[in-house]
Amino acid sequence: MIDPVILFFLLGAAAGLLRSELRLPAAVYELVTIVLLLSIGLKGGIELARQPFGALVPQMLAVVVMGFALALLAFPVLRYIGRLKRADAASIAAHYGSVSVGTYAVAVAYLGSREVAFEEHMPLLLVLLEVPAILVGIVLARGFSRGTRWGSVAHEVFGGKGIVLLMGGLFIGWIAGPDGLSSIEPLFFDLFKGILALFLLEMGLITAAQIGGLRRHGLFLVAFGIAMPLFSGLIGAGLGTVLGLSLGGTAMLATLAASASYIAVPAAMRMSVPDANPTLSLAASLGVTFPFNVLLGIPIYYSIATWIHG
Amino acid sequence: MIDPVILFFLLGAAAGLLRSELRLPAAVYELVTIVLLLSIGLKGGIELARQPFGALVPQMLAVVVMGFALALLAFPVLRYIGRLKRADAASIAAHYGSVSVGTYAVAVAYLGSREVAFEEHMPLLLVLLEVPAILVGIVLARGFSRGTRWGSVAHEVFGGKGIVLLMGGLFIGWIAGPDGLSSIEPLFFDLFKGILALFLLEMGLITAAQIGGLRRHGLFLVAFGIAMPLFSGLIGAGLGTVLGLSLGGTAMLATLAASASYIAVPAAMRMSVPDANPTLSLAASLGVTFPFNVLLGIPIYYSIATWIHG
Amino acid sequence: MIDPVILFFLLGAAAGLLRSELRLPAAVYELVTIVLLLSIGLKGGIELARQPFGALVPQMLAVVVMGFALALLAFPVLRYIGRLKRADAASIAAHYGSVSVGTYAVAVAYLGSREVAFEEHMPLLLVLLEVPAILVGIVLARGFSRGTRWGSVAHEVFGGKGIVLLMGGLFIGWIAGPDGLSSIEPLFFDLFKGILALFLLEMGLITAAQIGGLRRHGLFLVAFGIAMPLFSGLIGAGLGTVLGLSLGGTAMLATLAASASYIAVPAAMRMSVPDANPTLSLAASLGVTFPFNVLLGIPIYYSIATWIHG
Amino acid sequence: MESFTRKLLTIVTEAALETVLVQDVEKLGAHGYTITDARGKGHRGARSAGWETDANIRLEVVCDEPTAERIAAYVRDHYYENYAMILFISDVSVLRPEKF
Amino acid sequence: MESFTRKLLTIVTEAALETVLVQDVEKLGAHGYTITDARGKGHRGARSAGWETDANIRLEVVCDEPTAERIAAYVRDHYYENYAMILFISDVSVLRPEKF
Amino acid sequence: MESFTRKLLTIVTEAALETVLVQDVEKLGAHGYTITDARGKGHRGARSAGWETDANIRLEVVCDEPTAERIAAYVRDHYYENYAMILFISDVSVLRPEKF
Ligand SMILES: Nc1ncnc2c1ncn2[C@@H]1O[C@H](COP(=O)(O)O)[C@@H](O)[C@H]1O
Ligand SMILES: Nc1ncnc2c1ncn2[C@@H]1O[C@H](COP(=O)(O)O)[C@@H](O)[C@H]1O
Ligand SMILES: Nc1ncnc2c1ncn2[C@@H]1O[C@H](COP(=O)(O)O)[C@@H](O)[C@H]1O
Ligand code: NA
Ligand code: NA
Ligand code: NA
Repeated sequence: MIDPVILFFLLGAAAGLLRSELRLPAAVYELVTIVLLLSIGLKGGIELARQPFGALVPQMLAVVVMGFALALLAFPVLRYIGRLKRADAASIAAHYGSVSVGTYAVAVAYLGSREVAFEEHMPLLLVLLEVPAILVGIVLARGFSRGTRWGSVAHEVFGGKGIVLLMGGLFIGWIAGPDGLSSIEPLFFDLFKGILALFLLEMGLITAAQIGGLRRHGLFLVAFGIAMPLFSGLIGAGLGTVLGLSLGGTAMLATLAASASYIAVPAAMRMSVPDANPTLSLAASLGVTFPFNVLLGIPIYYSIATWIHG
Repeated sequence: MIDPVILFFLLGAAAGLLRSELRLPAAVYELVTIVLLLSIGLKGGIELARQPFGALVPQMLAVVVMGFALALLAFPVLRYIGRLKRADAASIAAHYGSVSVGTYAVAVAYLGSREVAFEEHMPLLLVLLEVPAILVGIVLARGFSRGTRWGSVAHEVFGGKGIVLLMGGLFIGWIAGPDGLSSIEPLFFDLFKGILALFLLEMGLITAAQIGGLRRHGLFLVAFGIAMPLFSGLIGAGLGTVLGLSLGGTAMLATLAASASYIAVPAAMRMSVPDANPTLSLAASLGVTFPFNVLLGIPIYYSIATWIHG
Repeated sequence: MIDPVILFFLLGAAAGLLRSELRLPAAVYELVTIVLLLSIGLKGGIELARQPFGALVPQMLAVVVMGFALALLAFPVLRYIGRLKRADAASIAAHYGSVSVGTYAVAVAYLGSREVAFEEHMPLLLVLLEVPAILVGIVLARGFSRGTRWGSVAHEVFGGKGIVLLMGGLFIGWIAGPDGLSSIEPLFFDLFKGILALFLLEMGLITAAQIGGLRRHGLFLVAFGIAMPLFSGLIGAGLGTVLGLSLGGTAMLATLAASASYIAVPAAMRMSVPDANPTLSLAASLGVTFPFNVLLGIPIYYSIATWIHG
Repeated sequence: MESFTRKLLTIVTEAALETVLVQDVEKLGAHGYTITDARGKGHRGARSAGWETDANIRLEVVCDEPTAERIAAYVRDHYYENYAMILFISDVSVLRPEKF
Repeated sequence: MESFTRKLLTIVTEAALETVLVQDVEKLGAHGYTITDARGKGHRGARSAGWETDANIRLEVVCDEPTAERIAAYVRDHYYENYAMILFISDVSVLRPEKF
Repeated sequence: MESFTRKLLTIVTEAALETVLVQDVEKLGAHGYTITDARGKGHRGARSAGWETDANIRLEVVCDEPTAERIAAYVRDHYYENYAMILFISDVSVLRPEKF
């Protein structure tokens, strides 16, 4: 049965496509995003408190390598099959090598309502996956030489809202542990799915607004926006199995791999690869891949994980 | 005993009348409104999932007729007794033929704290009642001929935040059913009365700001703003009884009939009957009828319903 | 063990000091503040419903005297040891004679997680303590004669958001009593600590932004910002014991005495003592005393109270 | 640095007009517009932006003189009578005349 | 299209002044005003609008020249010394001179 | 009341540029700036401020003519090609010339 949070996404998308007057104020979108990021970080941090950190290092390294690899694999497809400008191909590759916290949250809801457990330290991998693709994107667009100000790139990336709140949540969860957090559970855990519903309502509206960009830039982006996550999902599922993750964890890593960024990477690309057209990358990542993943992708990655694990 | 949410309304009104510095940011007002509209829709949708839709059709038709009738009855009073301009009379009539979601929410709280059950599909009737009076208002103001762009009127009405969120909530509740929604209950149901309290705090502030309009436009509006809802409440209670509604449902339909719009109708009138003075209609519907209904009306309609049912 | 809400404060401060892009929209800060103020008021009001008001009058008077006294004691220190301008000394004295609701909320969380009970009518004393220091500040800065418009001062003070919402909450809690409020508990009580966490995240960001003011104006403010609350805390603990408060109540009154205002007083001083430099007072009260109290002060005041009571 | 003179047309009006007004100015030849949320007071009373019905917007269009005149005339004829609205025009210099 | 010259007076200052400032400008003869929320930086440091104490407003008044001068002089005498504030005046043309 | 002529430079651009742009204008000699949040439409399409990536800012600087020219030239060279942006300059009179 379809999860109600998905219905909120469809409601937002329908309202957007039918040009209704419905808008969420930017401040509401921010509040909802902040609470989601903190919740996800806290959940992950609690788990970190439970196990030796050292045991996670191999997973962490593998996942970082995957982030580099996915961006590097996407680039030639975009550049030579899609015939995109170098900057655009690099920027889109960075989006797809990185991850989407919104998609992750929907996968949490999906597995939750099926009562499938997964390794709760996933948010740590989520944070790690945000970064490598950004570096790949910048290097692909501008090479190593052209005086990239890496200091300000690092500041841009690590100072962004997404990473600060996820990392902050992880730390707080880690230090406070499950008992310490019980007093803030009502806001950050009990309301999680309700707030996710509001978030997806807004995401539906935002997604609908990207369709214009899509119409102007051809079918290639649609094809890429569906094929790339399916491919990445397979890679993620494979890696998850090799790393010995549970069924849920494997589905989760597949979803992370398949998801495309629309917060951290667009901001970083805008500053560091300004000649890339943001309309293209957002049309692909928000207009195609996000709805695809939310509506069809997550169940598919879960099936893939079940099949591999079976 | 007085419901605490009413006390929040009084607090807001007092703060407004005493010119305190208290303001709720517009974004907070929007968030609170959005959550209330979705909650109400979801509650109604769950109920729709439980019963054959066909059985509701007679009620739905009757209620639409009531919406037309109330607006048509209000118009001559406003035009000939109140001596208002044609456009103003038409616009105010439309406000009173339509409904107020805020008033409905207070009635839900009222019946809830008395543990009086009512037909949970009420929100469906609420949505249906929003529309007919708007049509009446436009036709009364401009006639059928004067090139009204009905397409854009329809877009205005059905694309407005209120109807989109109520209808969206109804659909989601209908499809997901009570079990599906349990995960989003903490936000949309458990917090309902707390959020209603914040909403009423703001409504108190807004109401207080309408008093100026009232002072400038005489006693007629005050009299109309109290007499009309009493009359409509009687009609609503009668219709509820005829339709075989329960005691709670009858009180609810009386409240709906008695309430006057301050979101959907003002927006529609502003675009379609621009020569109507919005200060007048808001002074009546927000400055008089809303506080009257919230403080005295709802208990009165409940008594009427009890008396008819007794 | 450290309370997780404190960790949110540290996260915000770290993000601010590292110049991250993290910002909370002003509307979110307002929403969070409004809910906290109402919660605190409501909690206090419930308690007022339980006991004869008359019994509290001596405490109320004593606390008002303390507010006057603390501001009067702070002034000469600021003026003659700190060599501040008359207006600045008066304004800062007013900040320290008054109270900080945010600090109070953290103390509630602190005692709560240690399961230490305290007199629940504390919020009444909190409201009372806001005012006297403001009067002292104005008189110290301008004397009695210079045509202060006391009417508009009163309006400024009693019409401010903080006092309106605290007093409003107290009244509503008083009238509705514990049973009446049960329906709005999920928002105002269950979410309290989660919302406090968001508030402290923002306070961390704000605090970090005050450090600049501090750097420009020397070490005296740092010393004062730590010594003054320790001194006031001692006075508060002593008074609490004399008034026969419980251990928790004594710790609470010490915390109130030690806390410095950053909402009501800055606004009042800006209008009534405009020649005082707000950078100075905020650097002291927000940049030094707030973090000191939240991180170290509250445990210290609790130890003092334990020691006196032991 | 060569620069060119254009007109800056500013309209302050009810937020409810936003959708139709931007359609109007585009139809009348504007190549773009900028909107900020506003509150204020005028002949139709205070509009304090506490809620949607009560909010203003401030719309700016940089354009050539004929377009500014066209928009001003249109807006005067269609909205002055029934809506809270002010409009004013000033001279600005821009670097890329073809853009406006 | 006949148009008339008026003054546009713009003040950027601390949000805390809003209530008194609008009273002042009305008392000094303005027929209306428009306010937007703002942030910024100047001689009194950065005001980044993260919370109430730290926010600016941007107040605009369209009026005739004597009124603009009156407001400017009043504001200079009463607020320049103690408040974060800038004020500037420009020429605008309007269609309804009687409104301003 | 003596008054002095200065330039008011207004830039409307993507919110993402805020941090670097204010560094630029300060480096180029501005003594202050004012920012308001905005939305709008131009050659790079609609920017409706529904979320961060989609929002505009409106940056104002009051300064002397050389500074205005310097900022305009810098901004044109560095941002016109790749960012949604407009810039315009007008004359304003101020009371305290030393401030700008
Ligand atoms: N003289 C004025 N100066 C600046 N803004 C004004 C002026 N008059 C009116 N406004 C703005 O324009 C809106 C509509 O004006 P009105 O149609 O006069 O009510 C008001 O709400 C103000 O925001
Ligand atoms: N040169 C300037 N250009 C534009 N806005 C300014 C300028 N100087 C100051 N401001 C604005 O006016 C406010 C008060 O300025 P000040 O009194 O110089 O601190 C600042 O916070 C800015 O928003
Ligand atoms: N002709 C115009 N008048 C006023 N604002 C404009 C105009 N053109 C563009 N803008 C604003 O400048 C931003 C960037 O413009 P553009 O680079 O043309 O997309 C737009 O999003 C609008 O907010
Ligand atoms: Na990915
Ligand atoms: Na009605
Ligand atoms: Na104190």
